Amino acid sequence: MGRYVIRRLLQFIPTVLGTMFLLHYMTALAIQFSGNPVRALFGDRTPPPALLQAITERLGYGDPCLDQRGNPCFGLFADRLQNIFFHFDFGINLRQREVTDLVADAIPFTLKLLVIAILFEAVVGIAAGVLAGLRGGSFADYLVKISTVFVISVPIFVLGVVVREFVGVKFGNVLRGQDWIPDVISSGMFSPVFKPDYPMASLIIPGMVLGATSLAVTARLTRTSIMENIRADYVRTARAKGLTNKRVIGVHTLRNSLIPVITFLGVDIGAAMAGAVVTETIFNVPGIGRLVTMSARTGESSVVVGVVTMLVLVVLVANLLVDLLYAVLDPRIRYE
Amino acid sequence: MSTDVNVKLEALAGVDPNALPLQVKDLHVEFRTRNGIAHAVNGVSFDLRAGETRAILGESGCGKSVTAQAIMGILDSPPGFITGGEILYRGVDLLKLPESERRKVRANRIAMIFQDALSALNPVFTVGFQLAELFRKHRGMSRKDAKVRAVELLDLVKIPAASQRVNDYPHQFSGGMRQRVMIAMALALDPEVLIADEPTTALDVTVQAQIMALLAELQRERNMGLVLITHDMGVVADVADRISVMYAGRVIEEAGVNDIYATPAHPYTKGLLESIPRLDLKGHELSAIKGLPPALTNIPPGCAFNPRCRYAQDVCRKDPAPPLYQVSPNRTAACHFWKEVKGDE
Amino acid sequence: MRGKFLKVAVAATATAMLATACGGGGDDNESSGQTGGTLRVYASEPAFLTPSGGDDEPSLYVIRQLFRGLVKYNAESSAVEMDLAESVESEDQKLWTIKLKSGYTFDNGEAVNADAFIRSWNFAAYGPNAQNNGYFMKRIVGKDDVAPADPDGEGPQKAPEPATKELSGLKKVDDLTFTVELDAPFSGFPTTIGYPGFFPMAQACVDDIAKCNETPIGNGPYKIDGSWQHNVAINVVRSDTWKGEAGKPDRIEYRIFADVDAGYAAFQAGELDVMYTLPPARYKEAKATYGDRMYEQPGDSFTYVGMPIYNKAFEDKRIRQALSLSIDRQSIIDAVFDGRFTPATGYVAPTFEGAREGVCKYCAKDVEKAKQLLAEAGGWPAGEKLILWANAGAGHDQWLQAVGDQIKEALGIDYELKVNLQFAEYLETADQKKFTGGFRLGWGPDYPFMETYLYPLYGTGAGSNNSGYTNAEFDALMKEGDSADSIQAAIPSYQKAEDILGEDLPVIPMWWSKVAAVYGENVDQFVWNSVSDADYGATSLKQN
Amino acid sequence: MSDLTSAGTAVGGAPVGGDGPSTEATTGGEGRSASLWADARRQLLRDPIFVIAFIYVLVVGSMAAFPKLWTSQDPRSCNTDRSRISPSGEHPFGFDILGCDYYAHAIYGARPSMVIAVMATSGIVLFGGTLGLLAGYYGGWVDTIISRVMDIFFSLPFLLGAIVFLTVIKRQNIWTITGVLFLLAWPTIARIIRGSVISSKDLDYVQAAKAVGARNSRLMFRHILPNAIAPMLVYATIVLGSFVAAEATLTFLGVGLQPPAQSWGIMISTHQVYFLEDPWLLLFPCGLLVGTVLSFILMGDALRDALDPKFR
Repeated sequence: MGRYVIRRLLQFIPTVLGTMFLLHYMTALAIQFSGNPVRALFGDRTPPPALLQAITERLGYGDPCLDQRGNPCFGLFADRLQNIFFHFDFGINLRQREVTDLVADAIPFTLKLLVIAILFEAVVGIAAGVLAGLRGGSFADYLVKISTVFVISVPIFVLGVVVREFVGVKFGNVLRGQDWIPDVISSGMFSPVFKPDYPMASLIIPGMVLGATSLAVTARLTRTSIMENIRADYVRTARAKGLTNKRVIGVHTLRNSLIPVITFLGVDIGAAMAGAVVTETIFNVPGIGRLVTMSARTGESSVVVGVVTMLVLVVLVANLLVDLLYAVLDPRIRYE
Repeated sequence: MSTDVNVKLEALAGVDPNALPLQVKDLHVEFRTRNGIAHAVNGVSFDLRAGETRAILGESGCGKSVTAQAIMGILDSPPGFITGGEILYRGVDLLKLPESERRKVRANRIAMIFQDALSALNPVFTVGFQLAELFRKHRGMSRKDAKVRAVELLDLVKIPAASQRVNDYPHQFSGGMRQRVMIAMALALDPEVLIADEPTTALDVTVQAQIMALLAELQRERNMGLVLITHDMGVVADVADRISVMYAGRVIEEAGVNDIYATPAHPYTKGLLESIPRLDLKGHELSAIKGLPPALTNIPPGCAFNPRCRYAQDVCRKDPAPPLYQVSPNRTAACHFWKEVKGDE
Repeated sequence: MRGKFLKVAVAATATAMLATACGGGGDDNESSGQTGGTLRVYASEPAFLTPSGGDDEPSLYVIRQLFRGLVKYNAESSAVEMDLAESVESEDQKLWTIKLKSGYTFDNGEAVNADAFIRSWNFAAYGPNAQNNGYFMKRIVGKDDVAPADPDGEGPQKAPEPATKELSGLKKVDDLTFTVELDAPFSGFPTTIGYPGFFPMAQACVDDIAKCNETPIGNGPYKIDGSWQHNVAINVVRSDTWKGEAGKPDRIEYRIFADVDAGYAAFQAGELDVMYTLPPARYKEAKATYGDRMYEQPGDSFTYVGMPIYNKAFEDKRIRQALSLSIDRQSIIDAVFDGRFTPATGYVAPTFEGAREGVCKYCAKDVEKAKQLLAEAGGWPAGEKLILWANAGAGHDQWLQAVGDQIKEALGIDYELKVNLQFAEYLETADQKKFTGGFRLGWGPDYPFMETYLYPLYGTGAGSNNSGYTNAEFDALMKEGDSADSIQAAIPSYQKAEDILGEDLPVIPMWWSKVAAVYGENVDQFVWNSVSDADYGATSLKQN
Repeated sequence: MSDLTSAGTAVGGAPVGGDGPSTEATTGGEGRSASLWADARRQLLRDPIFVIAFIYVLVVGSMAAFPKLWTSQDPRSCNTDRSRISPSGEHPFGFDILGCDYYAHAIYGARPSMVIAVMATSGIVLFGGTLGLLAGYYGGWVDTIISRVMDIFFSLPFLLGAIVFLTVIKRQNIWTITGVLFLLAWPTIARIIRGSVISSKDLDYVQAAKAVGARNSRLMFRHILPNAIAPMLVYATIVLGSFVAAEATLTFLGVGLQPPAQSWGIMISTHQVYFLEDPWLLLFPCGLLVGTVLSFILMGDALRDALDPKFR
């Protein structure tokens, strides 16, 4: 186990550096090819050059290598690594706020949203998957199969907007008209958008929308995994041991079947963060995803890259943890 | 072994201690698949006495494993369904028992060993857990006590350093050791009948012999009935008392081991024996049986073996299939021409 | 368009926002409104909450309640009224003397005196401070010394270190009096200083600008409650240090949205009292649903299709006239914008003093005349496509496509859209005059004075003259207006200058924005200032 | 041969797998895969879901390839006076906000969606497949390098990565979007191939072929690849669907295709705001899109069931 962890950690380092270089190079290319993003700040007014210059310097876009198309700017990259690892500095946005501050403001909301989403997809997804997997070919199986495929194929932004308008506004307004319904339900949970007064309740529906696609994947994965494992020899052994059906399924089948599911859920943290880009924009959740969308729309590549770099680090760490968890769950991995 | 292993939970209603530990009567199993109904077992019958070893011999797909699974009540259902017959444990028809009662028979009274111990053991639990589970769930022992018993069991099947290995995972054992774990698991609750489904197929020849010897030894000690399912005639010759040869879901010959080897009464049995390579016949071509066994969804009318049979006549190609002819007081064969086959040599 | 992401044309122009941003609240109109309560309003994330930094609409909406300046604008007439200033006077329109009222203080107790203004303006102007509103100090003497020009544009050489930190044109006379010297006479100066860029700043604020940005030290009717909750909310409460007319609500909550559709959903759910804007696609529905609770008024954001006069194909004004004559503005407005714009027939917002209808003689669809003019000009080069430019991702492509379709139908000139440049790059293309065809841009006023629509866009060499238009007569008329004795006296000159544009069409005017705001049932009186937009401090809530 | 020991006394066929009634005789790689494919084809053609999905994809494919087959209208012929007119017999999808025929728009909109999906998928199959094959087959440092590069791209969550790349590239057309999808999705397929190559390279028949001196390329392409193709095919089919959806999502986020290009994504994101007033503007493109994605996923499911005997 120890050696496995060490090997995995060693692999982690080049991945992190590689990913960061990739992102760095993308920004450099962006500036080299499409010009100084600071200019956009001034819109239709042409700014005095001195002012433009001052802000450019301040944002670190002044390096001459940024004028040479295709130059990978290794010097800048080294500076950037230094900034990140020694000063925890991920850069600043065009309004001169630290990206770390931006993220620090945003992350609690995204985390809450993620927890809701992952809980939702894990609980409902696994339950649906187990139900379908145990009764392959039954009505429940068919229902799960079709509904999950359907959820997967509807673009999340369409789903989100439809939910906001129909559940949040239309249905919510009906609820808000009823006095007997507590506020936390009617104007909290069924608020069409995130509401600072009900920071948790008003995230439930956005979280469910965020988790919907992955829920479908989780359910399908669980279903397949259960169907595979239920026919496994060791499950037959467990039956032959005279164990109760509950134990055969609950201990011997589920434990094995859930290994890929848990792995997926772990990896899905990254995907869910990405999905938050859409969900948070639609439901006005002031999290990371909305930050990325807003920055992308204004072309603030400095923020996009800074935030994504940070997220990628999170994802990489999450992947690492998932791998280690995987090793804990599946002893066969540990000793390879 | 400690004494309390023999304490059965509670008596099964209707158990007749004098009846045979296992009797299978006219068992029928079919699989309902997308490609049609596969008749996997078509009227299999046999008896098993205490301390006796019965071999069920046949090629892959002849229904021998399905028979074993049906006895254990662990058929995958769907698609597998038992459509007829009786499986009697000491006179009680297991097929009529509710699942909760049936469950208590498993491992307690009838246990099973599987072919591939690597896949038959749960890869994510230690062997200790998997052994101890039996004691915990069937005997209500504490984790600690159960663990002690697990170690004892590993000792019993001659696994060295049992107290350490009890915490290992199945993949950390060699093939032979794994099979010993399987045996330990099967014997844990001191069953009266042990079904061994190709217990040595996946093992090296030397290991095969050790395992078979171990099985035989344990069987003798406990006076257990052993149903040995195999396609390996060599193994059978060494350990079996009686043999049922299966083909396409039917028992086509049933006899004592010596009778079969000396004078097979069915062309299929005969073909099997002739396909064993022998040192004294080195250089001769093995006379394997021509053709392939029939698809179970499409068993030919009459004798299922007729397309491959050198004795086949028109009568063999028509229904009904040949009945089991009484060849001698203690043996039967399902061939119209058993006399010719037997006397042919 | 910082902070606000409408998918329509007008909202995506940076100055369209900043534009309307020039003043204090106009709560002078006789208001019978009740005081008290919490007003919850739709907002976008501001860029800065300091007067020297905030130049975008979301910032200004907050800054205007936290700070007050020398002058304010009348809610209805846009006329300049004194606020903190006692008087703003000049003999020659070049050297202005400003006298302050006494007794005003910042939230932290510092006095609002001559120093507070000089400090604030110097801070904004000083190049290395990189304050967005430094731009507005451009007319003051000494600007080049505090923010020297970069010798090679944006090149590798750094701009030289400024020689001084203070504008030489600002002089303190006594505690409550200071003078401002301009580079050139400018009769409109008093109209400009109601813009938040000219608001005062406390010493404590300048000392720690980052902190002041999070927790502003204001001098206005409201003060911040807690600090700026980025991307979530900004809450302000009535300030007890404010000596002027108090705000109506006890508390104003700015709830920050990234997406106007999401904001509208919240409004529909009763979570907001005021939305100063609407998602374009919901206009009709909102009008039907909220009817009398919808406030509509002509706006002052200008959308145009610029003509690259520096390109040979567009040199002849008859070509430009022909193109303009092919467009049915109202039809596009109805189709794409649900009728939310007013077709433009001139170059100055209809709400501005001095604006006239029909200045542009070529702004109504007339296919015959268009064909004739095109023929006179020698026709369009055969086989060439008319290229139409817009920045990406802001929804301009739709109406531009409609413009193209109409030109194609009228003149038989096929078109091609170039809409894949992001805003930064697009603006750079504009600065470098590299457009190869008509280009979409917008403009909003910096101050309520018609000059703001004229010189910056069409003056020879002016900063935002993206067409490369040059007309000596126009320049002369502008100068004449600038040095007129008063705001009123300047108007006739400016009108003559506008007439020249109406004939030359350096840009094809498209339309003016229309304000459409909705407010909730519990709003008693909603106040919209024609210069500084929704005035939350003057908006009252029903009290039971 | 190698399994003489156990075959020594064996009866008939090789004792592989359980004794289940459906066990087929296994006879080496090529023979097995040939019968697997034939079998799969037979099963697929009998599966109504697969057939319907397949026909749907064919229909959409023909829209993309030959739009003129489906409509004679020019999607670029627009008149703002006809803005948002409801569907009628002559114009079954009505008109969009610019007064362009919506049906023609939808037909022509199939092309970019499909082209992006098909090109990106072929790209990842070829590139990801090759790298996966190399990594799995050679192992060692080749595997290490390829795996680390895979990790790098893998660590970028799909949407975030796409947003970053497209924000930064600032050119949003079919090629860049295809490129971005390709860049972010190839590692998955490489992993799948790598996994199945590793598991099949130890199979007896491969070892046997190696023992008789087969060249590396022959081993890879004749013996190992056929085994890996089934999972790859399944994944590729599903990925086709998800790429069609990805185009629309990127467009919604403002980093996808830009008008006046025509695509379903543009239709959806332009008109989603009108869905309360004129729902058909959203329903038609959405229906087409969802149908396509659904078809690809269902086809992938059916393929997997057909190719994986476990699910028979």
